[in-house]
Amino acid sequence: MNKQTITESIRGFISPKTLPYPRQPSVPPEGFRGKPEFDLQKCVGCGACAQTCPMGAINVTDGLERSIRVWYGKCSFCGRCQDVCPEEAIRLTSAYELAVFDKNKATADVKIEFESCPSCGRKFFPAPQLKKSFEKMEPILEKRNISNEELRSLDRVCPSCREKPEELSKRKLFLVNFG
Amino acid sequence: MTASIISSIAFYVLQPFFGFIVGALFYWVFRKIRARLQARRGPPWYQTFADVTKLLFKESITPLIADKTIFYLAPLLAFTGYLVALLQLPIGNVYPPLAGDLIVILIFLTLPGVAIILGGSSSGSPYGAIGSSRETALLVASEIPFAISALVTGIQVKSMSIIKIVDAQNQFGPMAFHYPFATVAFFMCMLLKLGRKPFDIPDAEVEIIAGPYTEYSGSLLGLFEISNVLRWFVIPAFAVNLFFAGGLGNLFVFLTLCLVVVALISFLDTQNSRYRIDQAFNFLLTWATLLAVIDLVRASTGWALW
Amino acid sequence: MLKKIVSKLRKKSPWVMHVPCGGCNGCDIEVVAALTPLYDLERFGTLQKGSPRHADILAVTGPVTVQVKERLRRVYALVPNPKIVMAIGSCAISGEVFADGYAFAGPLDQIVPVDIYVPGCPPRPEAIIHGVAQALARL
Amino acid sequence: MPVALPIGPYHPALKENTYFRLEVEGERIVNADLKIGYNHRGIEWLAARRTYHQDIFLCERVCGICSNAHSTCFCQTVEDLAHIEVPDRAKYLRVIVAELERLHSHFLWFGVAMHVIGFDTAFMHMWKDREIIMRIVESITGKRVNYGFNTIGGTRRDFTPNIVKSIKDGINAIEKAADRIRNTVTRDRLVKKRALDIGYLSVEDAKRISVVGPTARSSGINADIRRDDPYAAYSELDWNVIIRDGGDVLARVVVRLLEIYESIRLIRQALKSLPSGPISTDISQLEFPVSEAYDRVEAPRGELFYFIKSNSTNIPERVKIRTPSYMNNAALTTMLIGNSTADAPLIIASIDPCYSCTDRVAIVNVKNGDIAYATMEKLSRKKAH
Repeated sequence: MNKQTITESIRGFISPKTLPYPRQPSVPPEGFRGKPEFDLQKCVGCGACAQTCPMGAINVTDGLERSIRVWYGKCSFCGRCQDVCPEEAIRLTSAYELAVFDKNKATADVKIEFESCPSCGRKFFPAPQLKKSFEKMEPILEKRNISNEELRSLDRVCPSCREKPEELSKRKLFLVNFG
Repeated sequence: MTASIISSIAFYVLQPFFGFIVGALFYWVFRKIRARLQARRGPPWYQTFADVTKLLFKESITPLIADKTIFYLAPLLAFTGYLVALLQLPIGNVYPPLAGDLIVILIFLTLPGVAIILGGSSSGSPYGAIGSSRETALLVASEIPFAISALVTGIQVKSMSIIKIVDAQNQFGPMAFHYPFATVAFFMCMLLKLGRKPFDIPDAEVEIIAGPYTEYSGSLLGLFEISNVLRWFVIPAFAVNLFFAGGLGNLFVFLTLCLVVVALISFLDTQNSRYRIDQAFNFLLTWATLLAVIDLVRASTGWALW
Repeated sequence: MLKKIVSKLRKKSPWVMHVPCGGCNGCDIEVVAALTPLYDLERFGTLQKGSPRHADILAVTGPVTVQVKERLRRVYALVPNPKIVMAIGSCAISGEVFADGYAFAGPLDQIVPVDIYVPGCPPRPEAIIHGVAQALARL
Repeated sequence: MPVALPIGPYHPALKENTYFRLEVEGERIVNADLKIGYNHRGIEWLAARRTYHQDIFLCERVCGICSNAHSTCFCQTVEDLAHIEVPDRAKYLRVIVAELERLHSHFLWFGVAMHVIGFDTAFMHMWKDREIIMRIVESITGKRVNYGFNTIGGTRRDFTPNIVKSIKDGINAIEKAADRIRNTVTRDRLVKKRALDIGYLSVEDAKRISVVGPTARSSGINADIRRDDPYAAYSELDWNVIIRDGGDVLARVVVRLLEIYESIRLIRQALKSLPSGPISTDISQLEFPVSEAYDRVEAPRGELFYFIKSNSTNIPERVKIRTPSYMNNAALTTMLIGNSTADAPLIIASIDPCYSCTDRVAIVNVKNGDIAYATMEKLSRKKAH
């Protein structure tokens, strides 16, 4: 027995320190790293998050469309994906009450449409990423007086169609113009 | 004649239920006070009932290496000990039909300790064995001051009947004023009898898991839990009867005094760390026994206030 | 009627045994923190028990390593029915960063049946309380 | 005839699984054996299969309590390896977070020690106070445990003025809490009775077994990496190394208690002289030479050692970790023999053991230099042959 514990016990007896948690939500501080979520509008489907994730919690699967899925049953909430995302499309929210009965449902995903090749119709590349790269190229192209349309028509062709002779000649012409 | 038979049957039927309900509430009071003194909120009032019900309806596993007869008998023995002691105790203005005898109560209060020793050693777990050996040591050390301090009251009124002891106190004032040393010694032993700190050595969680209870599960553990609940009524009630005049023959005062005793025990429980077994043994055999013996000498030589 | 009362009271008295299975200690500490004054799991009747025989809920943390796999099975068998297994932390759910390692024997639900998963690395004590509350609905 | 008493692998006194086999005569311990390996997860093997950036988060998960010390040590080793200069501000931020971590670890330890001797009220009060630190840490780094604060070349987050203020307020509250711990631990008769003269480790034994950290300092060994091999901004700050020569559990209690005050002093100084500027160097052009580097950090439990061998790719060829608990655990057998079984949990707790740190066993085949990482199962099978 000692005086310190007794005084503190009495203080605790009068006013317990327990948070009224389940009745009132307990808000984590600013900058808390909770459940990762995609911004469906911003995501371009580049897959940088999946590349860098130290835990391998983010999966990219290509089918008819690209689906990026973060399984937060495997996530460590480190925030590396948030750091590397070029579009700030993945964000760690402050949600932390993640208990689930089925672990496969502990996911957040985003579906990205593919660009289809104009000549063969094959879906080969996430459309928003292509669009974004065109946007980034635009100032450079403008400087050189090259129309964006021309590049766009070239890059929308899938890698296998680019091997075709007419496409090859088009690309060579473009590169000559580009300087 | 018939009226007295009916009333005594009613007493024997109702007293255990009363004891169980009040004991459950006292146990909850203890847990609540402990939580509050630790700056927490603590469990809701029905907690003990929930615990007991859950355990009684849970699967009970018997270890293969356990000595089955003793393993099953031990919880029953502990329960019987407290039950018989409970049926001997006057509660406020309710007196038992067969006058309670101090010696009988003391003997039956030893029974749960023996039951724990048997249960622990029969379970075949090393933790149970160590818990049992610790319980044995503590039983030996605590029975001496416990019995002496309780007997002081009996020697004073020259009768071993609990009712006579209570009545004498109604006349001359509570024993706690006349025999403070015996009261203190009795309180020390009460902490041990209730398995509270600093004497919760037989089932010290961090050292030997749950000690003698380690291998018990389900309804057998539930039976132990029921005897635990009963002891939270029996032992404070015993103390109030012996040293606080049995609540002056008033049920309400009696229960309030019991509550004060429970609160005091909760406070002592939270403010102490656990003794090592040898330290506890020495403490009980020297200090508690010394205090009890002082008042024993005072009582037997008539050198007291009344 | 009796069954109803029992199942109701059962939800009010979940005794937890914490089973560390080779995690990084983070979840273990947060499980203990959930018992301390700020979070106080005892409000819901929860007690931490050391013996699996007394437990209703097994709170398992950490990726299950090769070494503890058999021991975890044994502990699970010691728990009397009805019982609940909580997988606390991402490690217990999927192995997280250790999933590719040679010492990883999990994930937990391949060794013992799991009732509820609490993701987080580690989950906050609040999230553990939330998980316990959710799990009790299943008891 | 001694009787074997197992402690663990699952035991309430140990928050992790490990196995002690105590041979007891009555209540007296005559021999002690420690079996580790339950937490072996193959971290060093995994580390050689991930990029440096991914390894930061892997190393953090060696131990959840001293996670920041692990990531600091890893990042510093990589910085040595690739000759990266860390900005001054980042160095100070690292000191502050490291000391906050030491504070929370020591508070945690005090609570556990109290719990082990059965003083649950003190345990609850100390963990209640520990939450102050957890809140600060959470607002700085975004997580309560496994902060993910360090990165190669600096830190990932900066302190906003709000955070600086909350640390300053929090530190005052922590100092008061530390006073409370001091009063509780030093004035409680029962606590003293339990901690005095048990688990004795002499200076000679301490040197022979090479214990580190508070365990070494409480046996009279003057060693602290923060002073002996200064890293981050420790060389620019003024503090004392706490040394006691009692060698028993009480001395370890006192050393940790006084270290709390030194940590508070360090944080205050670091906050006062916090330089402005960037928090991390740009490492986008990072290239790794073929070389080796090692670094040491004083984790809350003692000296932490990292060795990295690189091979010009972005994946390390070998990462070797030696954790403080690995060294301290070896001293346990010496400490335990001759004491009572009732004291065993307290003695084990007194070195603040961390088995998640310890359990990384490797066998090196000297003939051909092959490194095989083994589980205990494999090891025991090998012995049987």
